Formats: sequence, structure tokens, C-alpha cells
Amino acid sequence: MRYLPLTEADRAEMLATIGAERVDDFFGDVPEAARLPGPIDGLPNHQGELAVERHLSNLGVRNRTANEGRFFVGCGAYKHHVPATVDHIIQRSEFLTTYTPYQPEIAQGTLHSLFEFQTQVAELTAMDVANASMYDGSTSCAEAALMACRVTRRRKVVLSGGLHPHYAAATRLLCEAQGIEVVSLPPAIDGELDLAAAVDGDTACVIGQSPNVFGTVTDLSPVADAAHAQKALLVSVFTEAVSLAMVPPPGEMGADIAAGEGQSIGNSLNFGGPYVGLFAASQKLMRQMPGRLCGETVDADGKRGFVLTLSTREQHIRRDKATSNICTNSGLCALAFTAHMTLLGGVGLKRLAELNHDAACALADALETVPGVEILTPRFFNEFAFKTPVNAEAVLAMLEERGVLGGVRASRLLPAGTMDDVIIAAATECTTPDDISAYADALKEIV
Amino acid sequence: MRYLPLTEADRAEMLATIGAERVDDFFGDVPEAARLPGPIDGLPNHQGELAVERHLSNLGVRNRTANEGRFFVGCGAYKHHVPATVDHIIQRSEFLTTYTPYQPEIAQGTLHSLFEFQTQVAELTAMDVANASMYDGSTSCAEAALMACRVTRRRKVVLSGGLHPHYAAATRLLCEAQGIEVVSLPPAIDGELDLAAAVDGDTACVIGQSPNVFGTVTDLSPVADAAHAQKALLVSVFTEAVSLAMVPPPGEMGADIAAGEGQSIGNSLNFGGPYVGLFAASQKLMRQMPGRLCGETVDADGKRGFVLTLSTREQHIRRDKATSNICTNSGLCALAFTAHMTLLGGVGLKRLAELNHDAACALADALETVPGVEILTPRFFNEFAFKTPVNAEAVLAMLEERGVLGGVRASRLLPAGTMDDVIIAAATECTTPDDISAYADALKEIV
Amino acid sequence: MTMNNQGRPTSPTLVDNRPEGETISGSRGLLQAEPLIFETDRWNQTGVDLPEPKRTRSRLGDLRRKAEVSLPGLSEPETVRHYVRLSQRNYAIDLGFFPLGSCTMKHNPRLNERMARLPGFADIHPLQPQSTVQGALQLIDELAGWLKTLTGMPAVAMSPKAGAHGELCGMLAIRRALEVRGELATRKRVLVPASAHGTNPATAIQCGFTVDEIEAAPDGRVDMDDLRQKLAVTDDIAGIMLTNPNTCGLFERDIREIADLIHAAGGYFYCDGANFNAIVGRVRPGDLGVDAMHINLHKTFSTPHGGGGPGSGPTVLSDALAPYAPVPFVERDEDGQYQLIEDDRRESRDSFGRMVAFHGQMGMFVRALTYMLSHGADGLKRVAEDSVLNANYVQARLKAVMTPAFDGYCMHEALFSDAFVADGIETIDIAKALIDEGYHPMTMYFPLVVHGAMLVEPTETESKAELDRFCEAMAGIARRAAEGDMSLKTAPVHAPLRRLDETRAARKPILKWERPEPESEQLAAAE
Amino acid sequence: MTMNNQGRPTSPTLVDNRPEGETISGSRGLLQAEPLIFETDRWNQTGVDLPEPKRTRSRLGDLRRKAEVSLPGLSEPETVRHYVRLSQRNYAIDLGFFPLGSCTMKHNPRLNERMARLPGFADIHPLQPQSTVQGALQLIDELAGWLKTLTGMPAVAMSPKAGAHGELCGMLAIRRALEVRGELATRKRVLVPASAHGTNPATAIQCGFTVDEIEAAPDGRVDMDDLRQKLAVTDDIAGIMLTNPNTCGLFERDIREIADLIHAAGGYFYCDGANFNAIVGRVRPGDLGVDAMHINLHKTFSTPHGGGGPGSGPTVLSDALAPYAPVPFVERDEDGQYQLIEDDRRESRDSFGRMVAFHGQMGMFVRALTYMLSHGADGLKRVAEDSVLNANYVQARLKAVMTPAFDGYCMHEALFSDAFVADGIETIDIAKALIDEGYHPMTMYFPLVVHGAMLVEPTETESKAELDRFCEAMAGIARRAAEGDMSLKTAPVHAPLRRLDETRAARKPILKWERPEPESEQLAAAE
Ligand SMILES: Cc1ncc(COP(=O)(O)O)c(C=O)c1O
Ligand SMILES: Cc1ncc(COP(=O)(O)O)c(C=O)c1O
Repeated sequence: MRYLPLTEADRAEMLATIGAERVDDFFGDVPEAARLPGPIDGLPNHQGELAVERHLSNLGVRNRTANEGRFFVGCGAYKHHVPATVDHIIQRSEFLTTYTPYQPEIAQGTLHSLFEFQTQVAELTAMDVANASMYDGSTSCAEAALMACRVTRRRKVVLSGGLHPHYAAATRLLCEAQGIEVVSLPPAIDGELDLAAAVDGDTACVIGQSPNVFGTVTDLSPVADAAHAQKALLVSVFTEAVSLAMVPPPGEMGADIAAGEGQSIGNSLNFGGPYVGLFAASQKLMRQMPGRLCGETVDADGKRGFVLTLSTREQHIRRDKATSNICTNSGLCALAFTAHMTLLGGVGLKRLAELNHDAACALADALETVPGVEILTPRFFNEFAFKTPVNAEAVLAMLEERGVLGGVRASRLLPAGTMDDVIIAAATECTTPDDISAYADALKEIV
Repeated sequence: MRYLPLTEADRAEMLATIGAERVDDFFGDVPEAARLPGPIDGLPNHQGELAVERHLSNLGVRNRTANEGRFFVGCGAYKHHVPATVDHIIQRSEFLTTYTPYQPEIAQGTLHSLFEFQTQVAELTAMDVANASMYDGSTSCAEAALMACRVTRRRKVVLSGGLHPHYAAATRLLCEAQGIEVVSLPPAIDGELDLAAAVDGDTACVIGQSPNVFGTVTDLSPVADAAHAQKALLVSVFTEAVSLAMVPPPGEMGADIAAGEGQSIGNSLNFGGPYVGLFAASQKLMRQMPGRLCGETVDADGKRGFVLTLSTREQHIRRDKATSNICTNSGLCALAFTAHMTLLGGVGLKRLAELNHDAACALADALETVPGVEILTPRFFNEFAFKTPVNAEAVLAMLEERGVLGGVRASRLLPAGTMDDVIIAAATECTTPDDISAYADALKEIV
Repeated sequence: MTMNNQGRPTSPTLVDNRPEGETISGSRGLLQAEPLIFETDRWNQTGVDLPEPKRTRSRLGDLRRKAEVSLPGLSEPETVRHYVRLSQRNYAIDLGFFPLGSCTMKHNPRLNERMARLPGFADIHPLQPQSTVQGALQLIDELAGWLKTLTGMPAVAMSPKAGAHGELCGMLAIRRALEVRGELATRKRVLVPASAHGTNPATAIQCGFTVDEIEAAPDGRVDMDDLRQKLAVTDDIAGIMLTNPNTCGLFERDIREIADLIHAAGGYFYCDGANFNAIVGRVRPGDLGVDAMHINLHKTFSTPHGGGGPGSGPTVLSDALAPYAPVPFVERDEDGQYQLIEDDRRESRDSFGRMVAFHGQMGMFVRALTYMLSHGADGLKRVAEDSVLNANYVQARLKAVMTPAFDGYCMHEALFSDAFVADGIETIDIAKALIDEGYHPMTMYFPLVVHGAMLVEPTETESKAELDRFCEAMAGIARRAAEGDMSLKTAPVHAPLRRLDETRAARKPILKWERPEPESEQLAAAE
Repeated sequence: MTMNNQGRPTSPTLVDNRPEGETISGSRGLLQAEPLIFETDRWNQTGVDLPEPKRTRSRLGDLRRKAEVSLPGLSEPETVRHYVRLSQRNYAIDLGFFPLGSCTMKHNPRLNERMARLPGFADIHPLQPQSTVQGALQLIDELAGWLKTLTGMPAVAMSPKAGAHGELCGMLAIRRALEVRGELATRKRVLVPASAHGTNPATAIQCGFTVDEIEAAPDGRVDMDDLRQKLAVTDDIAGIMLTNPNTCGLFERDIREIADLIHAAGGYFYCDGANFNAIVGRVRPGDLGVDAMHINLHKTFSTPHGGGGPGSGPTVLSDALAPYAPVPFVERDEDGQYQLIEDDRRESRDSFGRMVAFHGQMGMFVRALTYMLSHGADGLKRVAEDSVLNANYVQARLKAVMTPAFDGYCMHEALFSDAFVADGIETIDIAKALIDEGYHPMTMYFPLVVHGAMLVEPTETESKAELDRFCEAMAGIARRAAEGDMSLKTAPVHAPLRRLDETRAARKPILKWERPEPESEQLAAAE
């Protein structure tokens, strides 16, 4: 079997050295009832690469990829172009097949790039310090809420009406499990500033999102002021990292914690995962951050090196007093983020953001000409919600037949009945003028 | 521009250091008439990855790949399955982006694997020594003819009627350029042994192929004896390296030189190139071999290492007295061959050969049932010629419409009129029983 | 609970016996010197060619980022060289033996990487209409089938992002079950063996439970008396978090009895499946009374560790907990169409809701299914057997020079204590010496129940020749440690860097690059 | 013609100052020891899972291979480790500055690798019906268009497999032209400058021509007097093989005059296009009177050097030689269908026939076209300018410590002689010292016209910072060489191996692994 190097001769020799009769001797502690006569039935036997490849390829071709035809789906994951260099770098054996850098002397490759990742995320979010990645944006948001409760010793968080519903669900689940009260403002296209009024003396933090799930860009500074007035924290969430080159970033809006999704830089759509969660905070909250932190130091010869640090916050040391239970995070996706960010640079990211905004404006201009269509999002970066004269689900199905994946119906994320006639559509640098005119034409036919 | 690191500031600084005004100063020697005002017109300007990717992908999708539908095309290139590991290894920066190992101290990766390649090729062909690769099988065959002329100091070569016509053309061209007489026996499905009668005192070598272009497997020993009796050499050619695990290899048939194509181990179809030429000879002819040779030695500490050796035969030293003008060969494709051969081992290659033979036998059994079809190849490994009741070109066109690429019409390689009703079809481990029945059914419909 | 010295701050004394031959360039032969990307002159440059934006009428009003994103943009040649040079400093499974106990650092097959990159899996959006992703949903369903069959469990939640997240899923299901039973307020206590991985207690706390630690028996397993004693009172019991095989590399003999005791006490049995590699294909957790178990696809099923992730932690559930599984999950309707149930409010189910955005780690699902199809039921059984055989072989060859923590055969990992080590020498010195010999050290100082623990997990993808070579080198180092050879303190000498000053890193954390102020720059350098 | 000492047999004296700290395992930190695949115990094993053959009635008669193919089959984990460990010992462009003169070791863009692996290019057979490969034929046609436009030449033969094979194509076209003119028997003489690459004379001889070497003038260019003198007699002239820019890195100023002289003499002007990188996008060879020129796609257009290939040498032809181009070639008919002309017997054409199987290096065509589309006309012009700027920068920064072979600006490569070197030190010692500094040495002892030649070709993909660091290290070594520092003789000390005994390798060639006979095995080891 191609992945198992031991030969029959090896096994016999090794059993002899150990002094065991048969491999079964090692399984003596398994209770009788759980001992199986042979391989587990109901499963096929091993197969060669050709057979396995055929099975997987057959499954693969039954999916419609973002590259085939017109594509405007967003809501937390975005179709961007990733330079070929990025995939080459993350396929390097030395990055792909290594683990958390427990032995820094032989893990400087991982640690050096994590230090670059932390610097890039801090700069992008305009915050003081960033950790070495979380699973994704939604768990990053949930951990931010828990951190706020730890820091403020309060047990109530308030979520905006524009927070991505999946992020809200993940946050609610984790908070309520620890008896933390979660107040969700009603879904609103442009309601982030309502957070200011919702904060009180018991609030640990308010969580706002810009651009929010409807694409609305908001300056959360008034929310920050209101929160700080009550000694509460502002958690500023984002699901489209490219936007931060153009819209006010968390740090410029007075956020204490920034939490978001890094998929749109360096990572593929991957049907929802793996992605990479970004987590950054102000300097004074550093020691309360969840996850791994990479720090600079020197070796015995005084040469600069990097190590995992402040691990006394983490589960493998603080166990039940840890800031979070996270161990494995999203290392390789963080490297993909860093490689793409290194290629882009601030200058390239800005231009990428402008191209995205161009595409979304052109899309909005085109869709507005369709009778009965109304753009609802007042200020957007590369994604907006629009009203359809007919039920959104039906519109999307008819668009699909015409080769256009027109976006996400709000009702897929929100409880039924709230915005059944709203579609959220995104455009990126991959969107062509033809895509946009095809969308508008198809919509005209349907509506 | 993403591939050009010099910034405008760099260029200015560097010009200053050099003491030059403008870059144009360096082009002072270019004759006036050849100086262009600006970029060469008639060509587009630089484009980003996304645009370039789209252009190439559009060209790519307009080709029917061997994986889409039924595929039986052979004649010198074969559709085999290459383990995923092989492509991973040849994409390693350290193998992909290095050159001929001129500095052995920092090229042991290339040299160590070349030593393994030479050992594998010698064992596969049952010859004494092999070189570090030629461009492909056809140029390897031509160089074998030239080597035979050098060794025997004679100026006449005889080619069998079953030698791949492209190989014959390449050999004829190079020999006639040096005034060497080339005798080609008429095309014959099973005519390799006719070489025995064709050899005389002026013959430098006879060149036979097994399996030949019609798939016929022949024991060339009688030809070897006849040649040696006249102090001529036998060059034994093959175009399907996998066959050597099952059919008599050159060394067992008394060949003095073995020349062939290594594409079918480790390499893709690539529309005809790059492939990897295999070249092996008997010990006594070693110093007359073309191309690079990798040899074992020790370093200053007595540690084993490998170097390019016997380079006094080669062009960069012997210039006009070199054995061949080859410099760059097919290094990375040789590494792909070696990695796949290392995974297979002799045991795996034998089983692979058996699977190929199984598939070809099953194909022959199925096609024989079609009225008017006659299998012409008496003894074959994984490829055979068969007679079609109707013109082969028409048959293949109709098969194509039914999703079957049925093989190569002999008339595509041979002068018109010689075998217009003959199709050469190949089957490999990638051929499924469904493919075979689909072929037979389609043929029945047509014929 | 002593402070785990896993993070024992190394404060290396400055050493002098540095082989001379420092170079001008800072590189040494093939090992290239390479600065941080911020220490290049590539500020306001970019390595990506993008078309000129039209900058039509903006829809952003006056909302703009004020300070430009100030990050360097390297050209493609510089970027490739930067990360290839950095990769030279990393140890990896593809380079050598990587015996990190409890991490299952097995070979990552390349076919898995190729399949995960098929456009049909890598280039599809989680919120595309379900009709356009039937192949992807079928794959998730097939993988779920394999996981349920291999574990003998009726249900599986696929969305957890890693092992710890899978633990959260299992404990939240338990929490939801207690809530439905109306006993959430009273049943808070979760029993956790002392040897458990740090994520277990951290997860319990995150779910609002309290942690009650069970002592380890002398034979390295759960102390049954202590357990029974802790179950004297049962009305506050929520459940137990037991790792099996446990983190000492031993199968919990009394697991059936433990399950029965917990169930009798009204609690649930959460099992940490990190060590599943020892029994995959041979033993089904479902036959052992388990209620919930996370599986680390990046351990048992070979999806790459990637320098610390991404992982994937699908969690199998018993009938008792299945109704509480999170959304989303895949269901196959009668005419073979696959449906993703994203928001389950049907009364019959009591899902605890959604724990993460989208549907789980599709990239890891494709790799894991490719791995399972490649091995098949027969291959997976051989995986468990060879992983256990390899661990016992290492233990047998080293027990003469090192002290096995417990007697008798081990499962997939061999645990040694530092009893054989002379005074003045510590486990960390042995680890650093292994680096010089070309090996990644084993897991150290874990589990906590063994002093100076050394946990060696070879996995089934190591050849006998590789194990023999490791045992020779390990024995050589063990002898030096037993003899108190102080030169061990200077190891490593052949690694890209010597021992790093972790104390300094924690005392004065520098967690990002900052542009040095001109005048204070000299100061910083001199400090 | 002195024996080129490129292959100067190094017979290193055994050195002792080996840094201690040999390890038991043979590995040293990250650098892993690794034997040959034949030195494992994997004989009659395999690392590929293949289904059981049915072995139905065989169609081979009694023809069988007698001796089994005896080669080891390693498992996938062992195979990956074997070649990843070997790759650790290779220098590469992705690791550092690789200034091999005349090889143009520029960055190999990764987009090119991805495009070449698209199934539409990698998984199509050369003999498929032409209707099923229209995309491939269009690509070849587009690339041919770029090559003709960039060189200003009317025709191009795409099938040559590398530069030397392109030379063969050009010279065979000349041979065919002479044959058609009925002057093949008389016109045998080909003029070749002394500085030409070894492939030029070798190719001329292979085409049945004789080689007449033209002296190099003191300024490193063709000595026009010697040329005119050699053209005193013209009826035996077949042509000239001139490299431009030449191998001394200088533009042949008198190239127009040389072309006219050759044409006047009834000969043809073959130009070696290996150094095209210096003028691509700025100067068109077609404007210089060239009749045939090969282009190395693996030099100028970045297709990877791959450890010695595969390359690709398409050859552009003037109107004078176009009729004699080899088959096959691609033609576009009126309704846009692409046709591959494989066997051209139409009278109007006098193709010299087919020189190789199939249609050329499609893998390299895809990469080269991707490279050209990425750069565009403006980018390619910048490529030539930056490659020349970088070479002149290196020359300017080193001329104080090394001796430029010629005065004045250079083109894309800077040539130094060993005049500055103290007695007892040779160019090879400088090269080996560069290895310790982390650099691949430049091309040495070529061109032959310069004593102890050192040819440095930075290419345009090197940053100024990388050049500065190289010049610092190079200057340091140059000073030691000028001072006669004998420690240079012991270099390299930081490379995986010290200097290798090439004399021994040539004296007693061992060109493959052979199973050591048991008893004589000890003997061999002791020898
Ligand atoms: C025993 C044990 N449990 C749980 C975990 C957590 O798994 P993950 O790192 O995937 O979150 C680990 C990880 O190393 C482990 O070893
Ligand atoms: C000047 C020159 N001409 C010709 C060649 C031959 O090219 P190839 O190696 O592609 O056959 C080379 C190769 O290095 C060269 O440098």
C-alpha cells in the first residue's frame, strides 16, 4: 500500500525485537465487545490513485465554479484573483508539512512569516497588535465578544443589525453558553449607528460591521465614543479585508478590538473553508488576546529570531484559565494571506480596492436601470443590497437558468419574512463589463 | 511590472554609479538603422495575471483532452497515469529553477538523481551504461546512428520498415547532412528481421524497433548476430518504455546501442513535447556516447558525491570534435521519469506492463468482432495496427463524432497510398472496459 | 496544578564555540540570509500588475480611510525568493522523522493536494444555489458516511474548524441536551483526567461548565476509585471528557465501565478523538459508549498541519446527542438530491444552532475523503496496526537507555519520563540535541502527569530503516544525558539558530515590526 | 585551441579543518543525510497501488523479457522524502543570485507553470485529429507571431528542442538552400568567431560543414581584418555563425557590414540568439541582416532551466531561408481554422524535411507565450534595458577590484579576466569561495578568448539590493584573490560537499550503481 512503508519482513522483525507474537497483542486493553473480526464492513477496500482521482473528479465536475459564467455571490466570501506565486509558496513541503512552531530553532520559516502576518494585519486594521490567526471571521468575532467580557468583567454584548447573521449566531452561541446576555438589534440595511443608543453600564462591548452584511459602509466613531463613555468596548467586524484599503479601518474608528475574515486576500472560495480569521486589538488589551502570538527575540549568539510568546494565556499552559481553547488555527491560510499581501503592498491593495469599487458602482448603475429594482445600500464598497419587484428566491433561480449567479437572497441568512425581496450582490476585480451587462439584461427579461 | 524589481529610483542611482546619462548609452553599438523609436509595434502592452490567464484558458478549453471520452491514440506518446507525487517533486524550486550542474558542490540534488536515472535506464534497457538524457526518442535514435558511424568509421545505416517514420526522418536528415548513406526498408507491419539480410561490410549499424510503430514485438537477436558478423552495430529503438518490463529489452537482444522515448514514465502527453530521450550503450562504447554523463566520486573529506564526467567528449570542451552538439537536454523530464520509476520499482513496472497488455488484448478481442476489421499485428504489447474495410481517415472522423479518438491512421505518418486503410490503436492502464466496448460499438455502427 | 514548563522560558547563556567562517553576505552556502519584508526598500511599490481603475462616481460618500495602508510590495522574484529562503529554516515531515506525540505527523499524500485544488471544489462559493453544488454536498455526505461507519456512530457534525472547535461542538450538544432536560442549571460538573490536553478544560469552561480533575492511576490510566468517589454525588454531573487512547499513549481499559458510570450518573461521555490513529479501522468508539467525539482530520486523516492549521474537527454524536447537533448538515432526499439544512426550526430537532460561518473545512473534507478512499477499510486497519507497531518498536529499542513512563505495551505513542537523566540536564536539552541529529524533537512536558515527559508518536508512515536510525541517534543522546554531559546544554549548534531567549520575548513583547525612529534607532541596536 | 579548463579536473587535497560535531545520524540539523534509492531495502517492493492484472490470453507469443527489471520501489512517503532531501543540496534561482553568463538565469514566473499544466495543453496527444486541438495550434501560431514580430523576421521553425537543436535547424536550412542552388558540394566553409559557444562549431560539423575560426579583435569583437582576409576566397563560403551580442557580452558593432560581406560572398548569416535578452524588444535581428537565428525560450523567455532542460529553440528565418524551413509548421486558412502541415511535398516549398518527432516543446510554448503576454512590448523593452543596466552596474562596482576583460560599457553580461589574481590562485578558487558566500558562481573559463574568464549575467529580475550584496561579497573575495590568500583553496566549507575529485571520476568512471559483490565489498570500501 503506497502510503505504508513497512514490509511483511519489517513487521516480523519488529515483533521479534519487541517480543510480541502478533500485532493483536498490543490491543489487549480493548474490551471484548469492541473487538472486530476484521476490517470495518460497509466500506470499500484500498484503491490506486487513478480510481480515486476518477471518483473525486466526477464529484468535482458536478459543481458550477465561479469561473464558469457570471458570478456575483459575496456575503462573507469573495471571488478575487490570487497570483500563481501564492499557491506555489504554500505548497512548499517546509510550510505544508510542518506544525505549530514549538521548536523555534527549526521553525523560523513559519515564525518569521507569522511576524510579517501580524504586522500586516495590524497595519491593515490600523490597530496596535494582531494575533497569528483564528479559524475564520465568525469565530474571531465570537472570541472578541468573550475577550471584551473578560476585560470589562461585564456579561452583556450588543450586536448590530448589520452583523453577518452567521457571525451573530456563532457569537450568541458562545456567549450564552457562559451566561453572557446577547442583544441583537433588528436587521437593518444602515443601522450600525443604532448601537450608540443601545450601550449601557452593563455592556461589555458593542459589535458593529463595516461594510456590513448588506454592504453598507459606516463610520463607527460615534459608536466608539458612546461605548467608551460607558466603559464598554467597540468590536469592529469586517468580512471583506480588501475594503480596509478604502473604507475607515477599525483603528481609525476608535475600535478596541478588530475581528474579521482574511479569505479575500490570498485564499480560494473553497466552498466556505478553510479561511483565515484576523484578530487585532489595542496595545493595552494585548495580554487578554486569544490564540497564538509570535514575538521577536535573539538566540544564544545574539542573532534575531522569533518565538511563540505570551503562551501563558493559552490552553496548553493555562488550561481552564486560558483566554481561549484554540490550538490549531489557520496557519497555512495566514501564509497565503501574507504572500499575497507582500506582493500587493499597500499601493497594490489600494488599487485592488479601487477596481472592486469601480465594478460595484458599474453594477449598481446597470441594475438601477431595471424597472422595479431599487438599490437599498446608501454607501457601499464592493457589495450592495437591492430590492427586487418579485420574490428574491425566484429571481435568483431564473437568473441561474440564464447563467448568472446573481448573489445571495437576504432570506437565506435572515429569518423568513424579513427582507424576502432583497438580493445582496457583490462585484470584484474579476467582474467584467460583459458580466455586468449580462446581469442587467437577464434581470430585465425576468422582471 | 511584477517581474522587474528595479524601481525608477534604483535606475537613477545605478546610472549615476556607472556614470551613464541614460540607458540608451549602453546601446551605442547598435547600428542606426536598427534603432527603434520605442517598443516594437504590432504587439500588445503588458497585462496582469488575470487577463493573461483568461487568454490562455480560452485557448486551452478549445482542445479535447485525453481524459474527456474514449482515447486510443499512441504511435510514440502514451496516455499513462502519473502519480501526484511526481509533479510535486519537479515543481520543487531547487529542481525547477537550477541549471546543468556545473558546480557539483551545490548541485548534488540534480547529480544524485541523474545517477539514479542512469542506473534505472541501464537496467530497464538491460544495457551497461546510460547517459543523462537526450531531447526525445527521435533525436536519441539519430545520435545513435551517428555514434555507430563514429565507432565503426563506416558511413551507411539501414533503418527497419517498422521504425517510427518521425524517427527515420530525424535520422535520415542528420546522417545525410554528414554524407552518411541511409537505407530505409519499406514499411512493414512485421519486417524488423529483414534487417539481417540488409546488413553488409559498409554498414555502420542497423536500426530496428520493438515494439515497432505498428506495435509489433520482435526478438532482434538474429539481426544482432547478422550485424556483428559484419562488424556492424545493432541500434535497438523503442517508443514505449513500459513495454521493456515485458518484451525482450535491447540488451537481451545483443543491441550495442539502445535509444528510445521515456515519455510514458512520469511525463504528460504535452502535445508532443517536452519528452525525454533515453540513450544507453555497451560498456566498450561508453566514451563515444553523446550527451552528459554523471559519475560517482568523493569530495575533499572523502564523502561520496557525483559530478558530470567524461565531458571531454562534449561540445563545451571538444567543440568541433565533440560527439554531439547537445548542451541543454531534458533534465526535469528525466527527474520526472526517475521519480515515477522510483515509486514503481521493477515489481510495479511489471504489473503496469501487464495491465497495459491486458487492455490491448481486450481491445483486440473486441475489435476483431467487428465485420471487416482485421488485426494485422501478430505479436503486440499495448498497441496494434488493424485493417478497416473503409478508408482509415474517414473511420477516425466518424469515430471522433461518436466521442472516440480511435488511434492514428498509418497514412498520417507514411507516404499516402501505402497503408490508407490501417489504424494504429493503443490501450493502457487508463483504458476502461467501457472505453473498449464504446469503441467496438461505434466501429460497428460505422463499418 | 504546576505551571506546565512546555513554555519553559529558555534563557540561553551566550556561547562562544561558534564555528568560524562568518560570511560577508550573512548567507552560508545554501542557507541564505533574509530580512523581514519591511527591511527592504519596496515601500510604495507593488508586485501585482492591476489595470488602471476608472474611479467613476464613487458610492462611498465622504467615507474614506485616512492613513494610507503603509506596507511594502515586493516584486514576484523577490517574493518567491523571500519565502523559499524562509522555508529553508523549517523542519517538515517531508524532510524527516517528526514524532510530535498526540499530533500524528503522518505523511501528507500529494494526491490529496491535487484533488483539493480541482476547480469544482476550490472555486465554488458556500452560498451558491444548492443546485449548483450537488457534487460538493455529495462529497460532504460521503465523508460523513465514512466517519459514522468508522466510529460506529449514527450522526456527525461537519462544521467544526479544528479539534478544539470539535470539543466545543460536543460539549455544546451536551449542554443543549441538559437544557432540554431542564437540568442545565444543576449539572455543571465535567470530569477531566489530569493527563487531558489543555483544550479539554478550556473548552469545558467556555461552555459554562466547571472542571473537576480526575487523578491518574499509577498505570497511567483513569483512577477508577477517584472516579467513583467523584461520582458519589451525581445530580451536578454534566459529563466526562476522556481521551482514548489517552495522552500517555495507553488504551483506557475501563472505558466501558466509565461510560456506564457516567450515563448512570445522568451525564454524557465526551471522548477526545485526537489519538484515533491508534484504533482507526480496528475499534469503533460507538462500541465503547461514547456520546460525542471530535476527529482531527489533520491528524488521523492526513490533511496537512500547515505550520499550525488549517485543521478540521468533525464531531460524531450518539443517538442521545444527535438531535442537538449544530446546523448546517447535509441530507439526501428520496430522489438523490442533496440538501444543506442551514436553519433548522423543525420541532423534532433541538439543534444548538450554528457555531461558525458556512459549512466547515471543504478543503480538508476533499483531502480526507481522498485519503480514506486510497486506504479503504483494509488500509485503515493496517494504519492503526503499523502506527502501534512502530511506537512499540521505538519503546522496545529505547527502554534500555530511557525510562518508559509506564510498563507494558503502548498504543500509537511511547511515553518516557526524565528519570534516567542526570542532575543538571533537562528534557529540553535532550530535545535540542535531537535537532542537531536532524530530528524534530518529540512532544515535551506533556502529558503533565509524567515528569519531564517525552512523548514519541512515529505514525505508520515511517519505515523501519528511519526508526532504526532515529533510535541510534536517540540512544546516543540518552547516554550523554544519563552521564550528565553538559555539552547538551549548548545544543543545537547545526540549526539555523541557537536556542532562543523566550524569557526576553515574553518580558518585552515585540509583536510586530515598527519603523525604528532615526535617533533612537542606534539606542535600540546597542541595548 | 587550448583545452578548455571548464572541466578543469579538481583534485582537492584532503583537508582536515572539518568543523567537529559529526552526528550519529549523518544529518546535521535541517540538512538530512540520504542514500541512493538502491541502498534501501525496498527491492521487490512498490510504491504504486495498481489493480490485479487479469493476464488473459497473451498476444506476445513466447516473446518475454528474461531477467526481471531489478529496481527498488519506494513507498510514497519515502520517495517524497528522498527527493525533497536531495533538493536541499541544490542551489536555485528561487534561492539566490545565479549569474551564469550566457545562460540568462532569470526568474521563472509561476503563472507560466500553472498555464502549462492546464489539461487543455498538458493532456493532449500530438497525433490527435487536428480538429480536436485547434486551441493548441492557435497558441503555436500566436507564439510564432510574437517571435517573428520581436525579431523582425518573416518565418519561424517551432520544432527545435533547444538552442543547439535550433542551430542545427538554421544550418540545415542553409545547407538545403545551397543544395537547391547546386553549390552544396563547393560551399563548405563556415566562419565561427573564437568566442562562440561550443555548440556552434559542433553543429556546423554535424551539418557536414567545415569550421574556420575568426580571431577576436582586442576590443572583444570580430576582427574585421581577419574576416575580410577569410573572405578573400568566397566560392567555398557557406556562411558565418555569429553570436550577437557576443559571448564577451558586447554588441557586434560591425554586424551590418559582416552581414553584407557574407551575403556578398554568397553565404548566409546564422546568428546565435542565446544572448537575445540584451536586445529583446529594442533591436530586431531582422534589421541586422540575419538569415537564421535560434531563440532559447529557456533563456530569454524564462521557461525553467530544470537542472539541464527541457529547453526549446525556435529558429526565425529570413525570406532567403524561409522556403527551406522544416516541417511541421502551423498555417491558418481563410476561415480561421489552424492546420498543421506535417509532410510538405508541394513543389513551391523546399523544406529540408523533419528534424524531430512531433511538433516541438508545447510545454515551453505555453510558458513562453504566457511570459510574453505578461510583459507585452513595453515590458520586454524594459527587460532588455534592466538586464543591461544590471550588468553595467555590477561591472562598475567591481572594476576597482577585478579586471574587466574589455573597456567600455557591456551589454547584458560583464566579463572579467583573472589578471588581478595573485599567482597560485585561480578563477576556480574564486568561484568556490562565492559558494560559501551563498552565491552560485558566474560562468567560468568561457569565452575561451579571455584568460580565467568570469562571465557575470545578472538578468533583469535581480533587485539593486541583491546586486549590492553580491558586489560586496565578490569584492571581498577578489581582494583575497589579489592578496594570494591561500585559504581560498579550501573553499567551499559551507556547502553540502567540499570540492569533488573530478579527475578520479573521469579516470575510473562509475556511471551507475551496481550491487557490491559481498566479499569484494570490503575491498572496494577500503580502496
Ligand atoms: C489530545 C489532543 N486533544 C485536542 C487537541 C486539539 O486539536 P486541534 O489542535 O485540532 O484544535 C490536540 C491537538 O494537538 C490534542 O493533541
Ligand atoms: C551562447 C550559447 N549558444 C548556444 C547555447 C546552446 O543552447 P542550449 O543549451 O539550449 O542547447 C548556449 C547554451 O548555454 C549558449 O550559451
